[in-house]
Amino acid sequence: GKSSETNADQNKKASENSEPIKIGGVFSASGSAASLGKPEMDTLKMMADKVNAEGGINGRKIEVVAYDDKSDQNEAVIAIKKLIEQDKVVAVIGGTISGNSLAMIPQAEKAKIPFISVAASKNINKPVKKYVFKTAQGDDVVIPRVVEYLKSQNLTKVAWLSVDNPYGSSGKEEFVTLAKDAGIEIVSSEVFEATVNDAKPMLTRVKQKNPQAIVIWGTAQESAIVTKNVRELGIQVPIIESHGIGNKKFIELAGEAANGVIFPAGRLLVVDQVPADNKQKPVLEAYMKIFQEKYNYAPSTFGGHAWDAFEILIAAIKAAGDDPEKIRAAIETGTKDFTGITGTFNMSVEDHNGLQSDSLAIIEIKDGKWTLKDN
Amino acid sequence: MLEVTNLHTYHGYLHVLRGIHFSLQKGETLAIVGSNGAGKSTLLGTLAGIYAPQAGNIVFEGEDISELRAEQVVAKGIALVPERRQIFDSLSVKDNLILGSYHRFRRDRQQVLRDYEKMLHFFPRLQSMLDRPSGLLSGGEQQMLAIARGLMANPKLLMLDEPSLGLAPLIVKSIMEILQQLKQEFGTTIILVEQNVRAALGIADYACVLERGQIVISGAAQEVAENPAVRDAYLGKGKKAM
Amino acid sequence: MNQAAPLLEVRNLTRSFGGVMAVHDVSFDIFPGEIVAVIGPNGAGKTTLFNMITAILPATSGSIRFYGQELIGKKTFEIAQMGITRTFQNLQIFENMSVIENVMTGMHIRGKTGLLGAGFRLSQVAREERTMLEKALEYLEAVGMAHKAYESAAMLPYGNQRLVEIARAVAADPKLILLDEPMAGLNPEESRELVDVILKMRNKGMTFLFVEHDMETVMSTADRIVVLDYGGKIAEGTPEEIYNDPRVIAAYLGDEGGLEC
Amino acid sequence: MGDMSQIVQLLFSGLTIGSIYALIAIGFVIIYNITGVLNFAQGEFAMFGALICISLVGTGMPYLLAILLSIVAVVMIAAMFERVAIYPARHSSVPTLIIITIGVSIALRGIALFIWGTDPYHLIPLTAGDAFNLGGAIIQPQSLWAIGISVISLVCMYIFFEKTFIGKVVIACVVNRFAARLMGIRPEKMSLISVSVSGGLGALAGIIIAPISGATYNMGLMLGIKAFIAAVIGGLSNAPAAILGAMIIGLLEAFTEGLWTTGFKDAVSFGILLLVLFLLPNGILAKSSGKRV
Amino acid sequence: MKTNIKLIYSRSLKGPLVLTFVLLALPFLIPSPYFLGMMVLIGFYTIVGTGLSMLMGYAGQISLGHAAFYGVGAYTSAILTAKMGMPALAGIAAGALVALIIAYIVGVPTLKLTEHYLSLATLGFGVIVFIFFKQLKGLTGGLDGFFGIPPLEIFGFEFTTDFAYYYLVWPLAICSILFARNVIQSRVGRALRSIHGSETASSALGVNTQKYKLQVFMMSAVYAAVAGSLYAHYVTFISPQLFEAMASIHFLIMVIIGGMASIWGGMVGAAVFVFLSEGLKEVIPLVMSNASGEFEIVFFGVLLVALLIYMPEGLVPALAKTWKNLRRKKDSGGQNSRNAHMELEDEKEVQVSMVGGGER
Ligand SMILES: Nc1ncnc2c1ncn2[C@@H]1O[C@H](COP(=O)(O)OP(=O)(O)OP(=O)(O)O)[C@@H](O)[C@H]1O
Ligand SMILES: Nc1ncnc2c1ncn2[C@@H]1O[C@H](COP(=O)(O)OP(=O)(O)OP(=O)(O)O)[C@@H](O)[C@H]1O
Ligand SMILES: [Mg+2]
Ligand SMILES: [Mg+2]
Repeated sequence: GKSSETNADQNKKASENSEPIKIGGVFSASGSAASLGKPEMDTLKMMADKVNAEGGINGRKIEVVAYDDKSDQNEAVIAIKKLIEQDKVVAVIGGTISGNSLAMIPQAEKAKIPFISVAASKNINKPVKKYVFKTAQGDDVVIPRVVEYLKSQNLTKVAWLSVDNPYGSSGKEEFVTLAKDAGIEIVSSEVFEATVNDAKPMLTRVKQKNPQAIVIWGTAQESAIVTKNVRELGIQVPIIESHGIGNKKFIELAGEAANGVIFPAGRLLVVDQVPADNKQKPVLEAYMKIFQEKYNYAPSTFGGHAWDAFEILIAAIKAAGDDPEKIRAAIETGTKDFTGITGTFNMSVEDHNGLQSDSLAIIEIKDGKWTLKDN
Repeated sequence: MLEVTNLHTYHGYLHVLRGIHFSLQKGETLAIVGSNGAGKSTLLGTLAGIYAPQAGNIVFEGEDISELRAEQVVAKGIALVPERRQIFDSLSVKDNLILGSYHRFRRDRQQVLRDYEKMLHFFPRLQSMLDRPSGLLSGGEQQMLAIARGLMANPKLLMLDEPSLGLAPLIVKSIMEILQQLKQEFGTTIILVEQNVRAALGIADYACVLERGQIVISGAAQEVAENPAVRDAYLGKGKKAM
Repeated sequence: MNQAAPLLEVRNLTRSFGGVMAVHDVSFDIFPGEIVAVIGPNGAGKTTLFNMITAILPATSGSIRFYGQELIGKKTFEIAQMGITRTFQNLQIFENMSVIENVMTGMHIRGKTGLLGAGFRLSQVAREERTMLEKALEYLEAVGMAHKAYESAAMLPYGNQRLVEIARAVAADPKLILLDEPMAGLNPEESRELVDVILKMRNKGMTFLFVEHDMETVMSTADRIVVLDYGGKIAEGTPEEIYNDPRVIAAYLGDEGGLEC
Repeated sequence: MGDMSQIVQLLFSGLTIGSIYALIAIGFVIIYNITGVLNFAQGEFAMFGALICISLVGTGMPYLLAILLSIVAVVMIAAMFERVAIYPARHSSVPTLIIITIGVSIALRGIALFIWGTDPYHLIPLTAGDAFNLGGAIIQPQSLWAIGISVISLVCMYIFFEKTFIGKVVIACVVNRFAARLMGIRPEKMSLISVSVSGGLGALAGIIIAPISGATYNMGLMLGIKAFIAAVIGGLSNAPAAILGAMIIGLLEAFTEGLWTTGFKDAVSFGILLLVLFLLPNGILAKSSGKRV
Repeated sequence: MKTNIKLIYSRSLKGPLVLTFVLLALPFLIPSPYFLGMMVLIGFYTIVGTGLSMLMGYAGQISLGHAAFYGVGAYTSAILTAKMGMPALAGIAAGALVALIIAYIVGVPTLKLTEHYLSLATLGFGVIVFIFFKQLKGLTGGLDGFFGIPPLEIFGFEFTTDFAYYYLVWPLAICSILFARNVIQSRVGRALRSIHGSETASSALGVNTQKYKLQVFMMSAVYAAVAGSLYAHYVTFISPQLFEAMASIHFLIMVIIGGMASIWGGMVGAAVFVFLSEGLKEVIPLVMSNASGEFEIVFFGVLLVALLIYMPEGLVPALAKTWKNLRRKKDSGGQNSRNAHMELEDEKEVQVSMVGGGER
């Protein structure tokens, strides 16, 4: 507890000097998860610049100190320690992949610094940890949407394939429980590696079980290969995937096989198709525009998580000042009906994520394009 | 044909060759003797381009070769049968022999094959083991192979570092005969480092004694053999009762 | 000729390499305190014989007894611990050590220090190290290599490496030492000095079996000679007997005999 | 247990992946044979081959020309690698050399990351044609390409190493570099040639696998490790045996994955390999090392 | 002839004492918690590296799977303390014991292999253990990681700060180095090194090579396991990713950078490795603004290669040699010509003895 007290002391002093308020970031801007982490890092920097250009918070500038953990847990731990101990940040946003978020949590808890994770695993916020928040949809939010969809299509015998990492395994856990309640039978449950080259051997087993639909739970690259392999083996059943494929790369890699794939995702992907009366629409359009202008590539839902985290944090700082303890409390109690890129957040003591299934739309890939199937 | 002047070689800080001078004409044979660590192997290694001399010149057929590297020296027609045999132990006996002719293989393949037959004739022991990995041969068989491989280079100057090492007396004799034959038929110049001093002096024209990196005695083989110091140290004071 | 029980009994020892009989049905005895030479043409099976005695190669058949105990089936290090050490025709110097450490490794079986004892540096370890060092220097002195004790063994000239190997084998204080061509690479004078060393060791109670092609050394050193040819034993006897044996002359020494006396 | 069509399917999957491992493994063996170096950067050659080819095709260049150019480019990268990293370190110990190649692979991966980012890329298959049905199994034409090319490489390598003079010269360099020089052979030249050639083979492997599994900057790591395993099982100095080793791994992986489990796939493969190694401590097709005392 | 043990073994305590003193003072000289954190990490790696250098540099047995033992230590201690409520010290001891047993079981067949087959086998072992960490979800938490490892507590004192940990890890690291040095400079050490030199000759001299290889393998496994347990209690969260094959390779890199055949190599290598990777994070953005992680990767790779090309034996031996040469130069009053010569010689094949030949 000692270090956070000194932190707080110094921060108090800092506020008198009206020095910048430091916010930490740890993202996987390189390494295997870079396609997620890069836009997150860019978003955070962009947001800070925006706030500062508008005059900062209560006259104080925001300084973002962001480190790249290279998609490595060890690096992530070192980075957050550095942020807390050396850079003396008031809060940390980050943890692109679930594993890295989970690895950093003990450090944040120990130092009593608010940590807003942008990764999905439900283990991040369940059970609730005092200083840990999350802006990505966890499986507890996404899976119900998938199950709901399966039921609506009357697909009751499904094969479940998930990538062999925390993302895949927590999805599986959730799916297994919800599917049972919904009367969906899992006829085959398999994992594949994130580095998979050829999933056909595993799929031969799945094929023999004759599922009515296949759910593939992974991120763009590996999911694309599995999707392609499914079609190559001549399996023609509907394919439902995770929000992790919400990336143009998936369509490019899976080619023809991508057509017909259905997945739940944030509305950012189909912002042009979102009905005008949706209250998320203006936020999405704004993000799309300023990000594209600044970085010259389209933003992703992952960057959106960082956007939301930043907005939530800034709101808390505005309300509570630069004391980590107060910021934490402000996030917990003050985040009500906040409409961000990911969805509408309502945080509370019991819920440090605050998202509902309605934050997701069902999207179908048609002719290589995302089309809004069910808003 | 070969002229060595003021040759100095170091191993790290160790000054091993301390000013070697000698010269050889075509077709002559020089025997070098000396105690352990005198620098005999270092001398041959320097001539063959394995070690760089720090000072001095090696002029072979009018050309200074002291700056050349081992593989370039071979191309000039100088072959070394090194200490410790250094055969290619996972390659077959046959491959070892053929590799001996690397620098001329593409030029006269036919001649190489003829020479190959000749080697088998010289060393009949090797005939039955042509396809065996050469590392599995006995010590003496490997030594024969090393010598035969050296001969396959068909060099103008042949240097042998203790060729009789590990060989049975009969074979030693036949090697000395082969060297004699090379000298007569092809006028090969030979430098022979030997511990079997008697055998070496038997075929050499000239001999020298190397001590601590310097030539301390040199002259015609016969003269050297009669030098009392050499007799005492290298030829034995009268053999033990036999 | 020798009354005592044999130190080493070799019986019908055979080893083949895929059809080639490297050693074939060889039997002989060595008595305590003897110096026995094994000679024979190249490839006769001498080194293979040594390799079987020290269990570096398993024998195809036959038996080897040392102090009446069967060696076949034992491991190399056990045989060394029983009191047989050797040198190698293809030198096996520990190039990653200094000369003296090579010899101290030779004394391995005479020490007791184990991993934990060494790690915690118990008091007897220091004592053991000191005595080992002193003894090792003595052995080096015996072969005339003490002045190079602290040099790296890898850099020694060939002949010196042979001497270090011999000192290393002797340092184990074995009952029986096998030397594979100890004189190779030594000049006549150095060979004679080494012969003196061997004779001195014999007087201290060591027994020697050695392979050598230098007839002068063999004739002057050996009490008895075993002759191999094509893997089989073709003769055994005193130097004089062997020197005049027509089969040995034909197979090995050459028509004029080994030495031009 | 699986039916016939499943077995055929697994067989082809195994052979396809095995072929890709094989192409990289041959590169491994070639470099090992000539320089004595276990080149852990071998997989990066495949990665560069694939990514360069994809970029070239992306510019609208004809497919074949792109393949050719990308192989040439990788050969040049490999040659540079040899000059800059392998040649100056030729006297170092084995672990040092291994780490040097790991260092190079780290650097190469970083460069690729810089150029292509982390996004995966896709390459169209070598030939368009539809998949066909063989005993109930669906076979992609690209699989046949992979298998065919590795078989051809196998034959070439066998002839090269076992039947040609220059093949022997190349082996001589690693068996005894010192003696090789005494024969007039220039090990440095051989080393440059061999590293370049294996770079080319690696590139080819990358180009073949890209249509099957896509290409990313970090694809080389896993391919390199698998190829290393294949080469070692084969006995390291023997290219045909390395190909056999690669096929064994490919099939093992496919069958454990297809008939049993994915999670423990690598554990099973490695477990079996270790068992084999314990029984045959010098690799499956080990040649005698020619060492005795 | 005078015997002098100092000519072969430097047994002076001067070096270690000075080092210990400096290390003790360091937290006061550089009072940055972040720096302390780095140092604690280096301390863990030093322990692993020292064990590994015993195994590789001295006994000549390559291991590409040591992260597995690091992980075994970490998980054993984590499971016993977090799930079964055992005290941390007991957890650490149990971790060491489990590693010892695994090393024994794995070592018996594996250490019969040589060179590349050995490196493959150890790599395979590492991968298998990693997969078990990943798949035994009930015990390890699988890829989600293992939470809630209690901090280390000894006699009621809780090691929760970097400062406290620093003074726990470094004395331990120094002791482990001294222990290793004692082993090396003894009969056992010579037996190990002789196996590296020539296994045949070694056994012909009565060294039970299999036993010694096994012993040193087990010793290095215990070193790794202890460091792993300490690490687990330090960060309080572990996951299989930390013990992947790449982690083994990182250990290997540290040992080789430092110099695998030198007793201080593990420590120096660990320090260089950590500070290099951390330093690059500081330096690269200064040289190139908006450069991201990939530049660090490239530079790290390039530096690694350059370092090893110029110092193939590693830093410690290279520095020792430079120091010796400097002193020699001083003694012999500027004989530069010799040095020039040495460079010249470098061009050719100087070290004949290093070149594989039929004889060896
Ligand atoms: N590679 C090397 N590095 C350092 N010193 C060496 C090297 N090779 C030889 N020496 C040293 O050089 C000196 C001469 O060695 P050299 O091998 O030339 O002797 P030699 O006359 O051939 O002896 P021998 O009869 O034993 O073969 C020796 O003192 C030896 O220690
Ligand atoms: N591992 C092996 N594989 C095949 N053949 C072998 C093997 N070891 C030895 N031989 C053969 O067995 C025969 C005997 O070899 P050995 O080394 O015992 O001979 P030697 O009497 O020591 O000869 P030298 O005097 O030349 O050292 C030789 O023909 C040799 O080629
Ligand atoms: Mg010599
Ligand atoms: Mg022999």
